[in-house]
Amino acid sequence: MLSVVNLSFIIHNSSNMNQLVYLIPLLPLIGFLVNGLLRKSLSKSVIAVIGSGVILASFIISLLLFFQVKNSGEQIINYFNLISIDKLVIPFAFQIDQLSSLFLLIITGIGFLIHVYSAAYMHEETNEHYGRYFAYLNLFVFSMLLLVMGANYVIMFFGWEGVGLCSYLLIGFWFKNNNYNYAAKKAFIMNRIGDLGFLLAVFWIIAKIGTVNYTDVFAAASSFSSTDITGITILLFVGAMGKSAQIPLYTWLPDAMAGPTPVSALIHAATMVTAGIYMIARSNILYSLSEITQHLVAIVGLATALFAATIAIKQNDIKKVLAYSTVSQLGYMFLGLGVGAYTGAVFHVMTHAFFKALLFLGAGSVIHAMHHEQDMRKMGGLKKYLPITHITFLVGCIAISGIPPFSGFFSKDEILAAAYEKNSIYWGIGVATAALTAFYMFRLYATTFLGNFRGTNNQAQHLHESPTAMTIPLIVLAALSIIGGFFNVPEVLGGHSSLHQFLSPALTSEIVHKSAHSTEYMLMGISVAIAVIAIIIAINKFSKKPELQETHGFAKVLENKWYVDELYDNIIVKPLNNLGGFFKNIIERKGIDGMVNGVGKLVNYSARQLRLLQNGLVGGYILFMVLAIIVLIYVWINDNHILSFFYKYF
Amino acid sequence: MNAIIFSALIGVVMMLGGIVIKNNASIQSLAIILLFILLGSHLAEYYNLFNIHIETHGMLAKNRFGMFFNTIIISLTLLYVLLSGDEIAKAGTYGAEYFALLFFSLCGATILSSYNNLLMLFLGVEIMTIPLFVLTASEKKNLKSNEAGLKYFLMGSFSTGILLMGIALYYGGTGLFAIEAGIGKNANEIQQTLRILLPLGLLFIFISLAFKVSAAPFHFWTPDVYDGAPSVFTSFMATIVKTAGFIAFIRLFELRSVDMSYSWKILLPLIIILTLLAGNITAVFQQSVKRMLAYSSIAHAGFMLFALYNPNDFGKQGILLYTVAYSLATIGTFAVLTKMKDYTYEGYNGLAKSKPVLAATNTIFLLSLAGIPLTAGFFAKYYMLASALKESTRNLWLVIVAVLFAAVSVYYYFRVIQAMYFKEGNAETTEIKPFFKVLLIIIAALIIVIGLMPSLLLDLFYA
Amino acid sequence: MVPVWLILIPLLTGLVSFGLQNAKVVKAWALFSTIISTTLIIAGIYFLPPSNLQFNAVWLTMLSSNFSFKIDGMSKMLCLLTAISFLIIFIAINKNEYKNSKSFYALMLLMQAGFMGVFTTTDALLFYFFWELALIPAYFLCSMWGGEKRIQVTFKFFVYTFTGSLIMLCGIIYLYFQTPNQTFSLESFYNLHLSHQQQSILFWLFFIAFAIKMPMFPFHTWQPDTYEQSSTGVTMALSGVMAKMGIFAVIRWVIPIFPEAVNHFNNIIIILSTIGIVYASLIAIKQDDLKRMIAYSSIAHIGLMCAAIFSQNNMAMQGVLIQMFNHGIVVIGLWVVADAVEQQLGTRKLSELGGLAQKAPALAIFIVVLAFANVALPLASSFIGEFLMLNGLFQHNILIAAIAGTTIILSAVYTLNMVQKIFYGNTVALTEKAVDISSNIKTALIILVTIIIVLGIYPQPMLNLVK
Amino acid sequence: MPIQYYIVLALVLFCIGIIGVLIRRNAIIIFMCIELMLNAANLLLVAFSKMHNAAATATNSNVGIEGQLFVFFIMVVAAAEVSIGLAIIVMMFRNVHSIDVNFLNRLKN
Amino acid sequence: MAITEIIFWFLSALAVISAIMVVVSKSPVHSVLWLVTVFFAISGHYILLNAQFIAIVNIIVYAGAIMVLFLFVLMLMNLNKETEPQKNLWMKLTGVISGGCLLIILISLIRQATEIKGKIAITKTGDIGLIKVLGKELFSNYVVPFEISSVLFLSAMIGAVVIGKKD
Repeated sequence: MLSVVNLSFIIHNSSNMNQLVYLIPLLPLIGFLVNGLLRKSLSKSVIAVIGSGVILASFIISLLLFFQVKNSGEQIINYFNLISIDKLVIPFAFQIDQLSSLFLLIITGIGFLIHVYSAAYMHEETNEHYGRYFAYLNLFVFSMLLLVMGANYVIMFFGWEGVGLCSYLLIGFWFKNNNYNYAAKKAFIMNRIGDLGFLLAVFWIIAKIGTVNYTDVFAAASSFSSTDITGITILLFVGAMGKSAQIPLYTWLPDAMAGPTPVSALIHAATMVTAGIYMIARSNILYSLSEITQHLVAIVGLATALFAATIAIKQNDIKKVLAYSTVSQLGYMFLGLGVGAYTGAVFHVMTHAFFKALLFLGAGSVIHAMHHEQDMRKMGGLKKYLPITHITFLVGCIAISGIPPFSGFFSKDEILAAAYEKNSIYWGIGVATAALTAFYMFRLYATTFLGNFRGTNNQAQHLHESPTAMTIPLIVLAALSIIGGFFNVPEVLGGHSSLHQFLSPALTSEIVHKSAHSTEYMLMGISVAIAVIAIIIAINKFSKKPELQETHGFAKVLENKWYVDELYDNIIVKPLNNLGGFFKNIIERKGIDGMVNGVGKLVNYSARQLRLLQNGLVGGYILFMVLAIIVLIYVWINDNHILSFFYKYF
Repeated sequence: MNAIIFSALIGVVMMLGGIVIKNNASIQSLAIILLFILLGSHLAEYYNLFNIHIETHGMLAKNRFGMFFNTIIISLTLLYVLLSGDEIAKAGTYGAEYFALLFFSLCGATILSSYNNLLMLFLGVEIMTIPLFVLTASEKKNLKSNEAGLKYFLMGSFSTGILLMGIALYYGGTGLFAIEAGIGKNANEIQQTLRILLPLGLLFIFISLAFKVSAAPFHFWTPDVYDGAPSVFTSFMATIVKTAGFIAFIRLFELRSVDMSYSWKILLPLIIILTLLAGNITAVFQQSVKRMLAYSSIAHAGFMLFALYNPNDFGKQGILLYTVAYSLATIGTFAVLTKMKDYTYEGYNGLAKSKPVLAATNTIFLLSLAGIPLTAGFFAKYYMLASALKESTRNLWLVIVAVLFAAVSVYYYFRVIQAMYFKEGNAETTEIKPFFKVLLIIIAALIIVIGLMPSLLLDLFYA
Repeated sequence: MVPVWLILIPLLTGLVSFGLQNAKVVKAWALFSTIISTTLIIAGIYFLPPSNLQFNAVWLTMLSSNFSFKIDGMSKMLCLLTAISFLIIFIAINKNEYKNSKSFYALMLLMQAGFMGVFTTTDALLFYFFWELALIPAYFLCSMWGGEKRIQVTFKFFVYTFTGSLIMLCGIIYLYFQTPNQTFSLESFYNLHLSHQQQSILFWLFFIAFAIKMPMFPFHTWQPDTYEQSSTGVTMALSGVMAKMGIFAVIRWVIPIFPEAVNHFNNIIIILSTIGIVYASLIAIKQDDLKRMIAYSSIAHIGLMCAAIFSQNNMAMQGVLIQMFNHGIVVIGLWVVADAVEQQLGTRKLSELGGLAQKAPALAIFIVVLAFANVALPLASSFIGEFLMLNGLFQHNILIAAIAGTTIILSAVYTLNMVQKIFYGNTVALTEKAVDISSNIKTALIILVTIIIVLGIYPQPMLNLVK
Repeated sequence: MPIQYYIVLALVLFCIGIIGVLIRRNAIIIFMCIELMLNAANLLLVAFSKMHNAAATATNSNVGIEGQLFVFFIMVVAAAEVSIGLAIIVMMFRNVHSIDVNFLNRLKN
Repeated sequence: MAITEIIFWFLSALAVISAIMVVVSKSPVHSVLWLVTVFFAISGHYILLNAQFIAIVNIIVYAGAIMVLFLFVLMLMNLNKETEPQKNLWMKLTGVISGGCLLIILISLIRQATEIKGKIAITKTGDIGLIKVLGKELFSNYVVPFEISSVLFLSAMIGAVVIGKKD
């Protein structure tokens, strides 16, 4: 199961690239600072150039780095010690290996495209907000790079939280709308729940081996007890659940669509949400050691995939469909991780980044054209108005549906194949989900682009193709969606699994494909066939006559997302709120404050009682004196007993 | 001896001076001059410059502790007269007589600091209190003053009766009135014969003296008398007279503590707690600042009893420090009080605005009474608590109880501060002379200086 | 001599300010004083030879109590915090008008002297002195300036904390008589060999005083009321510095002197603190009053520090040490914002506010940074502290760490709620006419935010300082 | 006579005095009861003085003399006290035309 | 039974009964007269104890001067008849019971004391109570208190004047 990771290739001075590594995150940070601080004085075009330029620069460096890693393997670059207490030393260090360099490319590459797209998409904003937007985006890229490049869990956590922050800021970008703010807050808080799991896992690791560096942790992994390994991996997985929107922490992602569409494309489809996958892939050595966690990951992933897919079928908001589709695809990736197909999962991250970014940007283009109308029941027949968008969107749909030879097919197939190896039920559900995916994607496609236009006249007059700054990224991404799969053509189809080969130093060697080629062909055939059938049904059903009427019964449950939000509200949010109210009004006021005030009241009360002794009558006073004399004499006689009694207790 | 003789003499001079001088201001000046003479003669004896020696046949004993105490109370009286002289002179038509009575009372106090015989104790107590009966009742048209005078007189006489019964029993037990009597009796004898008379006598004397220093449950006279008496005399009673009572107490009981240690371990803590309880808790309820101060004086008696309970170094130094700290602050607050037109808390509302100096100094006095650090009152309390813990760590519980009551005391002292500083209103006062303010500032400064460096005072004691 | 000057400068300047008449002069004078203090402590830490950090002189020979001061790592940090806090406070409230401002600034400076004394002295009696010296000005400050109910509320605060410190005094005297040659020096207290029973009693005598000061659940009730009612400038000092006195004192006076009792009672205290974290956080969520919300948030954070101390883990201890500083800085920042809002709009009710970000974008940026510092987001200084503390707690008990860890979730809930309600959404009538913050507040916030971020990225200097 | 007799007699008189103080309201009678208490003490002192004198007969015939001198001083003081006390009572009577101690209780609480 | 014992018991009974009458008499004047009786009885005891000086002083000062002063005051106030409102019965009972308790507890204590067992107070003989002896002692060893008591008298005098004088 386990093969020792090749750690020894830390090559010093082999290349001047090492000195440039820090530039990758630094450039976006500079972009953030410049755009953030000078947003009022810079013109929009300057802002856009700076914003996109820094990402492009990072991308170029990443590309150079990628090739270097391909040749010379992994490097760890230490900068300074973040924390150094006793034996606990947490360096600020970057680890550049195959896995991270791949992610670097995805992040900076797609990031760059989306920056370019945004330059046009956000053009209506005022200067100030425009600058703010790019600043946030740059900050996001910076955090994401930190997350990926970090050489230990703490640096990863820095990035991990940083992307959460940016996600919060960007979802709530239009802060005048309180619904958006709620969505932003929800996203952040749900992420935080996961973060707690992550943190606890980190503590656990520190407790066991006193360091958090990947290399040390993985080297020591075999010495962990099974409880430790299970605990750590499950807690890490909780972190991943939050970030990558898995059951039960997925509800924030669809709401996160409140942000500007390019943000959805970048953060909530292509990069941030895959942080969980990256993290688990990064920790694959730990996961491979825990059977239980692996099953858990697979089951949660699969359940999320299926669950989200069912919801997506009945959504009418174009971005919501894509959001649930994202959740569903992320579930797929976790299935891959759970069944040990780490490369498959990473591969799917990559292809998914291409086509989901494409789909979102396409949707953005549609929304842009429709003047911020997102309900697809009011669209239709956009094919002729938005030709480029239409074509690229179609490419995206095909890719996500897993139709060969588009990229989605290859990555999905790899996961499904691995799932089949592990458990054929996994595979069955996976295929069913794939069919659902194909169905709702083409429902989306058909409703939006086919049939007749159903919007207002005003909208109809202004329908137009988006500017080039928006279409170029679409085209590039469409191209990538088409060819992306060829990076890792499985052997059964005559390829070399080149991605697999490339990543193998960073990831544990996976299950050897035991199945015969014939079985694999059959599996592919079945999944493709089902997908194609689903597509045909969807196009037939929705191109002419989309559902405009009210839904009933089960459909309504689906449309309302299985009422999960309401459920959470009722079993978690409200009880906690009530508990807070109970604490605030009862315990705090009546209980604790009441106790303190009670002491004061007691003093006051006894003062009122004691003063009654002071009745102003000489006879009374003397009576007290006489009584006191009697008592004193009595006490004085019995001093022995009283004193011994006291000494017993004091 | 100088202090006793001169204080009696200046009383006589004052009395006779009253015949000649009718002008209040002159009487006041005469009183101040006489007090300076008294202080000078006492210091002369203190530094062995000039001493009228009289053979007392063991009735009085010259001792450093008492001498030092005399210095303190004479200085305090001087300060008191300087501050409140005009009020005394105004109290009635007999300014000179009042001064004479005060000086006679002071004479009693000086006797109490050096008596060596129960007869002198008895005489000292009487000489000290009889003028006070008169002073308390001195506002003849004021029913409150009458009532206070009568109550004080009846209860004071009652306690004298108890004292005498105690002395009689003591005499029965020892055959002597000297306070050293009975010390050094060998332990066997004590065990063989059950000796009742001496301890019983001491218990009665204790009760009587507890009455004088207003320790609970013999404190009932205190609030009524302090409240009813003219404020200016209350100030004298609450400070000089009360502390003299403590000195008398300590003189007697520090010698006796060996014999009676066993029972005192219960009785004194019991009395201390009752006193703290009665003083602090009842003070909380009061609406009049004057009456509150009366209860607060009971509460302070509770703390001063610590010195009696633990007559070690800390206790003895502490009681001196306490005397000074408590008296300075009390004289100060009473001086301010006498200037107020309304003695209730509301009467103080907004004093900080109209009379900032009065308010500020009064705040320092109150802080000192509450035992807040940086004021003399803190070290006074500190020494008392330390004396208890030095004696035995078993006393920890008593110390904790005491500090809890000290915390309660903050409640009523700070009500005055609140009224002065934080409440709106225009506190009305009678006319205030600049000299009065200067004196208040000096007292406040003294309190702070002692609060920072108590050794300045205590080193004198050991020098 | 550095510690002595640190105390004397504010003390003397404070006394002088009582005599100044012009409000502007007083403000400048106070600012001048804190600038000197800040310079002095920075010089003391980094430039002057270490011998300057100690001072000894005879005070009370017969009690063998000495004017002895020593600035060690923890003191360095807390003195720095005190100096910087007061600097920032004076900058931030520069434009506020106080009636009788000379007294206000004088009392503030006296309080600063008290803080400095508490943090530097190594003599128990002197410690008690300064402990109270810090309290008395606070009493006057809170009673004289502030909200409607300030007098009662402050009085409760005063009596509560005063009672606690008196009980501590009993403990100090007790220890004094236990030392072989009867002294108050910290050193000799450390060398005491107390029986288990003695430790258990004395531990509580000391701890209750400190728990009230921090304040720790369930001794906290004075705190929200006082913070709410007192004038914000004072609140900054109370929560930024005074609350740290409790934590500091536990570390310096309780943990080393009563090791057995600490071992014996640590679970009780950890559990109480943990309950306090959740409890205070949930109440904070329900608060509509901005200042009360920050107050409860502060209780929650302090609870975590207290739990971490008693987890008796070195990493947690380091976390507590730097978190004292960081929390001080962050919470002062929050108060500055609260003050800016209240001064301008006259309300602290979250429900009455909204959309301020449109009118005061600069303030909005600062509050976002501060909010994320308050929720201990990485790259903000508080993260390292909370990370180390939770880590220490985890090593102590996994379950406790998990429950205490909910603070990172709950704090996000109330902090973001606050940010959203004040700054986001559409403007309401009240915020319609609002303008952005004045330059002095901006300066204060810039300093704070810079500290937060610099220490968030590179906390090691601070860790080295307290080592 | 055995000394106990005197002690008991003195204590009985003393307690009767106390009871009188407790149950009467007339200020003068209360004062008289206090005088009774003083006299009880006087009697006891004289008795003790004779007791001590008896115990030390041969050696020093003056033993016990101080007890009787003390009684003399008590009488001196009592006389002084009476003058003041009666003056206060008379003054009060002038103001309120009553010497009932319960009549005056403005001062309480 | 020797004559001294008879006299002792008679005087004791007289003193106690008169004392009780002082307390219970309704008329203040009667109380005064009963008190005078008590003083005479006590003086009798003094004579029995051969303390002649004290006995005489007791009669002259107490029974003579002080009691006459009391009577004067009573007459002055015209309080010779019963004017005192009845005290609450419960108060009286409490007073009697507490006074009785004190007596019982004191006497029971004295009964336990072994130090006074067999000790007697000499009656009829002894010269320490003689005026000559006392006078010598008073003006030699006790001159200081004697002088000091003059201060007491001075203050009492001033006090009486201050209070008694009408203004």
